Amino acid sequence: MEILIYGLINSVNLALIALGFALVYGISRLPNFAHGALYVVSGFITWTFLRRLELNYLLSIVLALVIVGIVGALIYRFVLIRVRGMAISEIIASYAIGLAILEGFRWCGFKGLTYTLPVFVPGSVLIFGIPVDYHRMLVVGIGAAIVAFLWFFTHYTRIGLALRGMAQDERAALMLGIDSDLMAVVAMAFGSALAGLAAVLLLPLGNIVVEAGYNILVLAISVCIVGGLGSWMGAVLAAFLIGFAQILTVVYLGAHYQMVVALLAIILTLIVRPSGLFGRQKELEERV
Amino acid sequence: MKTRGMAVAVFLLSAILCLLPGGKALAEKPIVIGCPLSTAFVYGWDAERGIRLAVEEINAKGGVNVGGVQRPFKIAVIDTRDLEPGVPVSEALLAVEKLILEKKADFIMGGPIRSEAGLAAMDLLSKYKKVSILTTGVLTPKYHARVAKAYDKYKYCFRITGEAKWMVGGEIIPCLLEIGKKYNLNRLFIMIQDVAHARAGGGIIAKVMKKKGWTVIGQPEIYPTGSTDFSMGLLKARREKAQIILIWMDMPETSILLKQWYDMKIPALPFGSIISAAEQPGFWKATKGKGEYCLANVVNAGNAPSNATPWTMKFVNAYKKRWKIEPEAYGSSTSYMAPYVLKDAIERAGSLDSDAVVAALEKTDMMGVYGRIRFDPKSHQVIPSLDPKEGAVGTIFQWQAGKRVVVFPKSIAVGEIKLPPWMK
Amino acid sequence: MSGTPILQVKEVTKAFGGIVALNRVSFEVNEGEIMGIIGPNGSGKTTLINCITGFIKMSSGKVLFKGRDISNKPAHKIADMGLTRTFQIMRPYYSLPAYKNLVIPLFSPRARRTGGWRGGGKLGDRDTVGIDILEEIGFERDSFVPYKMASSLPTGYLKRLELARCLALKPEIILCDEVFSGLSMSEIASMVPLIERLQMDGITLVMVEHRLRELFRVANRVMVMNFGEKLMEGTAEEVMTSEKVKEAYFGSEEVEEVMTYA
Amino acid sequence: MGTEQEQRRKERLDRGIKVRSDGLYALMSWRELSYLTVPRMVLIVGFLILPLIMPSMYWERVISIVCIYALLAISFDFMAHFLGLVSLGGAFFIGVGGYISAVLNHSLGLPPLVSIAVSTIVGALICTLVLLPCLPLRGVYFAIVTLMYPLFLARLIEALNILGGTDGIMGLDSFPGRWIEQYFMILMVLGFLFGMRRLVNTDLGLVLRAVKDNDQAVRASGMSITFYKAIAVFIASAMGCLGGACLVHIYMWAGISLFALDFSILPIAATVIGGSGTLVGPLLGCLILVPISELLRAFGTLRIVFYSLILVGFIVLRSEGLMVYGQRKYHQFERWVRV
Repeated sequence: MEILIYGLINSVNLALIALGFALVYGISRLPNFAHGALYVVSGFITWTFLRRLELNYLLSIVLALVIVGIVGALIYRFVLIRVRGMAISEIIASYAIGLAILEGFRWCGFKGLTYTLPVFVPGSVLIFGIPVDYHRMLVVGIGAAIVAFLWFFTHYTRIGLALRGMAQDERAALMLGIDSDLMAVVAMAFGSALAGLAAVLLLPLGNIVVEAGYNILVLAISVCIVGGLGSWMGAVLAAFLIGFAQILTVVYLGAHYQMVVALLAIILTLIVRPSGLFGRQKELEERV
Repeated sequence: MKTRGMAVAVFLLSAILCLLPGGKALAEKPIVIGCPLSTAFVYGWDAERGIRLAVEEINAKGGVNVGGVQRPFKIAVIDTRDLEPGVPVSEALLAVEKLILEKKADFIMGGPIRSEAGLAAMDLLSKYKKVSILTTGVLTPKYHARVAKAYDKYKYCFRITGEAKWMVGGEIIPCLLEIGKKYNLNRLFIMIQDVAHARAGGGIIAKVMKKKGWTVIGQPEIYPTGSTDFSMGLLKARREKAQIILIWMDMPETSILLKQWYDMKIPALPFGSIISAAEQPGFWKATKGKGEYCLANVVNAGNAPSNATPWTMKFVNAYKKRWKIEPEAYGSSTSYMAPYVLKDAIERAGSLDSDAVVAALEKTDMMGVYGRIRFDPKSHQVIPSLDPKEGAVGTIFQWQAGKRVVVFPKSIAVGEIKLPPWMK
Repeated sequence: MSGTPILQVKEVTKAFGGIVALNRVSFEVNEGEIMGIIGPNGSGKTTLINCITGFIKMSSGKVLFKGRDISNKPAHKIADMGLTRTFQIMRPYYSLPAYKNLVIPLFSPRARRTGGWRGGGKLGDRDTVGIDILEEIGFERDSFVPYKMASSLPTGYLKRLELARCLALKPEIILCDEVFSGLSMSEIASMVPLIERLQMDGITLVMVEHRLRELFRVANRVMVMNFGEKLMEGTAEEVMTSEKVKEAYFGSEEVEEVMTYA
Repeated sequence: MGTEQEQRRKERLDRGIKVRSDGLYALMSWRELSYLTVPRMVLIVGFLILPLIMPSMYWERVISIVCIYALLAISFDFMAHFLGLVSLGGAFFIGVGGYISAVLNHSLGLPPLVSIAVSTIVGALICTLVLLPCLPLRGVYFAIVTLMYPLFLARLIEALNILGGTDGIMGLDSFPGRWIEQYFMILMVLGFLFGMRRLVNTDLGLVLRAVKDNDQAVRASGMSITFYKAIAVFIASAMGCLGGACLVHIYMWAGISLFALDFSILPIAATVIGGSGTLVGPLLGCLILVPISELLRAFGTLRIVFYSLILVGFIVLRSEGLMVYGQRKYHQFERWVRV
């Protein structure tokens, strides 16, 4: 029974982490390797608002998300836009920016283990005899809400449809008068805000540490690859797949194989089906 | 025009040079101490503060008397980044070499912090014949075992901080037994990090406690570095009615573990043989009291306020005055003692020659911050004991109402071990 | 032209998801013969070539080359057996000069065995052999054309380069995918004698084409395809007069015109 | 309105001497001969003298690290520019090469130079076999797989606690002498550098370039692209494993931190700055980046910030890299021409 509950929680966590990355790649074909950095940075920004300026918790969260969204947009607008199309430069540029932000924050004093965010609702409750704390349940609820909102947003709003158009085929979207660069900036801002949201939800469980950025990036990539680069719905489903796989390995195989599972998932998926489980079939396009 | 400019430059340069040796007070060439520390981490900057405090105190009292000449200490700290994931150990070793070759360090202190870097540095130190006193980080018994095995190769390596074997045998197990007797608990659950010293320590504790009649639940749960979810392990502990959870992890995610333990109200006492998150004074404020009742081991006395020796509280107060915070990690008191031990050894040896200092260090016998400091002549490991008058004393404290209360060993205990209310 | 069939295609079918691109197409090509394949756009001509040469996996059916079953074998193995093809969208190596483009096929195991187009068993220096082949298919030898970068060559020369790539392997059969398309009248005029000379050298040709006038002048037999199925097969005259072909091409005047002319 | 103001534009022309000495092998005068050989000699002699003029032994160790990163950078540049396979797996090669050499030296007791040679070949074989299933992948996918392999192997060694687990293998013996170590590394780097430049112009090199340019055409010419990609990956991983093996013997230690990300990122930065496609460029990039990172060591983590900002700057401004710029300046001159 506990596998079910904590498997669900772990999967929602993975989905939240990977959603931002999947969205950005899905829409503008940009592997955003600064995802981990944006995640950690939003944690630190929220912390500064909360501790240094004593703003109320919700306000500091919203402000942090806005700032991270703007940072994401600026990164795209002034840096990544010039390297669009060259796969290697995109990866390196976004990774280097992420590195610069992370190490920059570490240099100006965000070191050590004393930076934490308070939990939304303290305390826990027993469900079928399994103690689950309120905060984690809240995270699952908010996660579900985000997925629903994203689905609604991409299906029924103008910007959402434009984003989906660009995801399908950038040139066709251009022909229909959708300004692909503007859309890419919106996508990047949205993706970074999602990374920030995931951070604000998950960081209160532990403390904000710069190293977390690297792990988060690896997890996000593993979920997006298994789900099929490009389809964020695929990423959500893959998050459940890997989430439960990790919990099962912890229970049956032994906790120390947990990280190995995520990495193995990436390598196997890429070899067997490069476009992932739900990604568009690119096989034909590559062959002839 | 060009040549004239050159002439002026040369004249100026020589003027500055001859002025330099004029100054009398700190005239003598300083003794350079190289400190390869990972300054972005609590173990790094804490050790640096300890060493800096000691050196400032020594220099204030006139420095070190080397064969009649008073010479001051001078610290050269380099960031080795060896605690950061994704950074090759060769980076740390390059830093050690930079200290030795470029900064002309006479002695190495603090040492690379991560165990694998510390072990790797041993070969380098023996190659350059530099005396090194390890004060933090490296706990693995392999370190002094290698010194004992190849004495003439590794004789330059000393370690002034406690090591895992004594910590387990001499402190953790007796403390567990004491808690067991006091509250008749005997069901132990072990959660360790996937690192060599944690695996070794966890394994030994499991074996010994089984012999002592305790029931150790299942195999030790091994968590890879960076895992962020411990729910399965804690639930297993709850289901199997574990009474004490032994935690051996020196990664930041331990705060996640403690918060989950508190939220789930797991009826078991968390006993941190190594639990990096819970060592710092800032831990209490960070977790809003969720770390209550957690026991943590800081390897040597002095890292938490206690009166092991008259010098302990003097050190704690001096540290608080200088750095505005209590000693944080388990490296601060040892790092503070190292310069003093070195000063004493140099003065006895009468010179900076490595072999002479090694011989002097082997005969060190000094009452320090955490008890009597003597080195085992064969393995250059500080001799530990439970009584401050006999040897280096460890410290296990418990978080009680926001304060770190030393509860073990009895000789320096300040308070009693308490159980969380939901365990009664 | 001996009558033995060199290439037999039996019941080849290919479906992409729901769409059936080829529906049980079968035909035979005899040695030394030129066979034309015509049909409106999207009738599966290129897919057929891709299936035969192993670039796409066939859903079902068999392909026999000189009696040996080569269905779904890897493309490079089929090419190594002498069954070469040109591409509808030309694929030269743009970053290399023209004569260096031929170094690659001459590097293949088949070229080393057979010594290349005129090598007769022993492969000389790849650059000179390359220039010889280029000269033979119409690159003026002493001009700087063979040394120009592939990216700066006009379409006519690129089409010839495709053919040269097949020749470098000393092929037994070449599947030409719209060799004439995109060429000016003068270029086509110079291409036709080249095709005839290849036939005299004993190479079998299967030509997928839209320009019927030139095809009918060289092709011994023609097959017509429509919506992935084989409509009919026969000599040029039979094809031109048959009603079915007219419907497929909805009575395009061109067929009329060719009738009067042939 | 502005019409009388004549438009001018810059025109680039090859220098006379370049045309004369380019391709025609009958070099008339010493001037033409020196025009071609001087830059190469400057590089070789300069690189050989470097250790001698270094102030302290520490800087010699920095040069060995430069050589290791240079090997990785050349292998990355070779794969990316001449094969189209973008590999973020520098750490993977270093790790495999390093561990094999450590095991050979530690358990079989082979002397360092022998264990380095053996581990280079065996390591390259293993890397090629492991990467074989990923060869058909393209662009981002291949990059991500090669990025994941080292992380995966590190976690595997950590979980299974093999090869010395997280403590790694210690007590390996170092190079016989200080100078042997130094010049062995330098000769290896120069050897591979000029070897690769010759390889690229041979027929095999052309085939590899053709695989990058248009692999379907290569398949149509009867050659299996995976086979040729495997050859190229073998050569590239041989360089990487050699680097790993030398690193292990320099520091007499091998552990999971050989799989650190730094070994993947820095060579790429060096290639981008040095100029990709010229094979000498990455070497220059390393010669610049590694010493800078040592000089900045005093600034602690700010060093990484500085590093990544340079990298982003070079990528974004898309300057084609020092070497390409240098070659252009060396071979051509510019003048204003009235339109």
